[in-house]
Amino acid sequence: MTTTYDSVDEAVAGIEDGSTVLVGGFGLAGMPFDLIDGLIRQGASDLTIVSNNAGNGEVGLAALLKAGRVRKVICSFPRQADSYVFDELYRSGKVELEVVPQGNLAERMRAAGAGIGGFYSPTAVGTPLADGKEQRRIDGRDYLLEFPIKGDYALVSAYRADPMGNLVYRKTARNFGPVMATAATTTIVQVSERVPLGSLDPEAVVTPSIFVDRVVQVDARSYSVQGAR
Amino acid sequence: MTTTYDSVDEAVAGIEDGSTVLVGGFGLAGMPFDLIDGLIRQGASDLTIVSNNAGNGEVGLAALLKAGRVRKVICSFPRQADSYVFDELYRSGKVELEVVPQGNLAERMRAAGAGIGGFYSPTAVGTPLADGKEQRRIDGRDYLLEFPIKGDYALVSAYRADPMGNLVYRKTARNFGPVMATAATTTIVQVSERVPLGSLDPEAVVTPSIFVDRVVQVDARSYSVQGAR
Amino acid sequence: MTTPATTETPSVIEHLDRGPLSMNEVAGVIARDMPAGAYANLGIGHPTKVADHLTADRGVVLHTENGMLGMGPKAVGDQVDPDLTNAGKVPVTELPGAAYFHHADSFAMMRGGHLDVCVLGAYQVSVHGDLANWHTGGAGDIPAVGGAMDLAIGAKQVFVMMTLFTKTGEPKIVAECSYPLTGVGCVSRVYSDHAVIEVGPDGARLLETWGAPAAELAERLGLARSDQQTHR
Amino acid sequence: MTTPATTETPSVIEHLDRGPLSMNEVAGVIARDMPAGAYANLGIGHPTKVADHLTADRGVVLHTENGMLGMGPKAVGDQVDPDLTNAGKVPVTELPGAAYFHHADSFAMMRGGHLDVCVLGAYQVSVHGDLANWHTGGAGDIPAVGGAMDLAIGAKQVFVMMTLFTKTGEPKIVAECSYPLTGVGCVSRVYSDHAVIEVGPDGARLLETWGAPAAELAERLGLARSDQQTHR
Repeated sequence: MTTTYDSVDEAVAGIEDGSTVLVGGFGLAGMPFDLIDGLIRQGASDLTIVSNNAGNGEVGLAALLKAGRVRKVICSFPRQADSYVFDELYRSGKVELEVVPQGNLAERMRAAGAGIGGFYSPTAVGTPLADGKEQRRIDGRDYLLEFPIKGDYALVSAYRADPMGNLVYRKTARNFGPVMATAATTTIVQVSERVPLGSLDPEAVVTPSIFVDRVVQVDARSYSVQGAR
Repeated sequence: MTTTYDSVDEAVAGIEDGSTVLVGGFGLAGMPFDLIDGLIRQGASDLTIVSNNAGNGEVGLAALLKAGRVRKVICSFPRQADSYVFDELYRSGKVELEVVPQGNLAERMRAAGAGIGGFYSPTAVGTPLADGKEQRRIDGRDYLLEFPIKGDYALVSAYRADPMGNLVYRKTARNFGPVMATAATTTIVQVSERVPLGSLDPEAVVTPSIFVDRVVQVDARSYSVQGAR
Repeated sequence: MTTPATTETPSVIEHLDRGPLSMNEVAGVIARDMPAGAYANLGIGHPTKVADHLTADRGVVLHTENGMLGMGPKAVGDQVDPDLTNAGKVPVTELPGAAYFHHADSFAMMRGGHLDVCVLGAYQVSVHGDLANWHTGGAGDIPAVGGAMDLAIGAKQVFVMMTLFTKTGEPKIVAECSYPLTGVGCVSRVYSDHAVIEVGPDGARLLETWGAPAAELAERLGLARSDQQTHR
Repeated sequence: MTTPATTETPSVIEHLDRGPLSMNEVAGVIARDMPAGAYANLGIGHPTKVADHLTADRGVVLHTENGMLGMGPKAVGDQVDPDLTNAGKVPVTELPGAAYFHHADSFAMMRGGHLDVCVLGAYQVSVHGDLANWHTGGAGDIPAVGGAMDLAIGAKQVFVMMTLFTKTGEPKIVAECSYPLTGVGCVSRVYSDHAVIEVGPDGARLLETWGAPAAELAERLGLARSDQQTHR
């Protein structure tokens, strides 16, 4: 059942030390900045963060990293022009890194949400990222066995939510959000708008309410300003 | 690239004997009756049909079966109140049957469309449908290894198509259509309406045009009458 | 009148002032026990009757595996739309807040353990929660599983709704299922005309009875009388 | 002026009236060779320039792996929307007939072989189509693969766009990649400033050259001169 909160701090309450937290967004689009800021205030540490990137500048995930709350990052692309916070922590051995090809990252979370115990992916066969993975030839092609990535929490940014917790997204800000929402025990969503029950087209709901535990509305402007950097 | 045809017969042209054909629909909802009738006229035989059911009365798949064109049926639920055509062919050994749990059926086609070589499903563990399947314990739970089901053709019924071949569906008539569209080499779609480019909401497209090869518009009334039986 | 049993079965509730429940009444008991706000799948046939007993204030959201959350009551008259049916292919309606999705997403939702409750019919349920509901195993029978095996392993809790005895009086709660299995150790509770019975790793336990004391039903079912927890 | 070579390399086209191509001109050649109506992914960086050379009548539909088909040109001025970027996080626009989808669906589309062409940059490509474009293998380098490995194995054809030689003049078409691999045998063609080169199971073959005859380039690349099909 979905609960709607009035403040970000209530929405992120209770995240335990040592949790695995799935964080949506691709670059800045769809990045749940308000929830990450709430998580920093909330104080949980020793976190494993699963996200496509490892932070930009000193905001969002970079700020969480800088605050020393992250034990491990699982992502596809940590290195960016302004990922210096992560870079320094990684080089000094203060954060672990598991690099996962972007499609395997998405599919492993999809598997967690879909009750799939593992799957054979053709991605990364014959590359250094195949090291330690089980390889199998199926129907003449080689595949690697990949296992689910399940989150204790998912932090997702969506566009609109109805009172039940049904979600829609905006353009490419959708990216990892719908997948992460299925893959976490508790899914926490920040939205730009809350809309009345019945105002979302049932044919166009992207994340059905069953995947959503907590919703909080945030100031659309702040998200937009961040995203436009 | 998607081609729009003026007639059902053109849309189903070229289906070879021995093809595997994925046929959408759940009961009557989303059943591509016009394309199946076209397939019967087209004459391909020795077909493997993948669909949730095995025909009702003497229309659609039942008519295809009755015409002797089907070698094998892969489905979750062949037995229905009015599935006497299939029942008789099966009991007399004239058609093969592979029964697949409905969720595995959908996921195996999804795997075919998604380039997944195989996946571990918890469904059917410890049941007669596990016979001959590889079992594996992952993280304390038992799973069966399931392989993709790929179609040479998919016959799908959708609601609206734009000129590029983007599709939307109506209510629970969506069912297997979007999955089958991804899983076949050639996807053939009957639609009730063709709409101008730009009139489908990009946020609400269910099957992007990349999965659609051929589109034909059919008389909405005939579909509706069939469905209301 | 409700008589809490106090002797051998400390927690069982015995309704002795009436006979066994009708299947419609069983549906009412399941509805009573459905957690508020639950996401539930009611399968096909008898279990779909549970919906008739769920009032809106309970906030239970119904899933149908052919691709919908927020399913409403059966469609009547002009509401009938051939594009909107439940898993039993019966025309239904749509409630505000509904969402449609395709079959792979629908079964991912089930297999991934997101549904709170699923209600299924059964031929047999073992005391340890094994379920047999898809195939009689008869030589001439055409096998047809539908979504039963996916439903059995998917929901957080699987409730079975069935008569407790066959027409010839044989218990349908058994030590080991003789019919082909649908799922192993997947059922948590059986709701029947005579009793609600918890099943699982620790065996079967009577929770509530109608028309007969727990001790008598335990005897007929072959459950140990001392605590109803162990099958003889 | 185009001079079809007729001696040792029957099918190679030599453009000897000019120097090597700029990367922008390479993008134009890739656009020229893009099949009409193709679904294509242009990765990030240099390859995205191919879009500037694709006219609408070609009907090429662009995919970006962060969840969109029907991507339009880069956004300028008021078009900039922080919710709409390409895979390089550059603001872009939306064309009529576009569709959005989530990351798992987007990569399923790629992995499933539905894209006709993908254009990627590279450090090295082997004559047999092995690709190295994600990691220099340097000890201090932070590994970052992004979608490169998924793209490499996903499209029906993978085109590489790169300079043919490093800044120090070393060929980037090699017998075996010395950098860590992105994918094995996945590249079908290399588009470079000096030449278009087919690679694959039969080795490398020059298809078209700019600024130098095929024989001279083959020599610099260490390809056998007789037919350019075998690496020495």
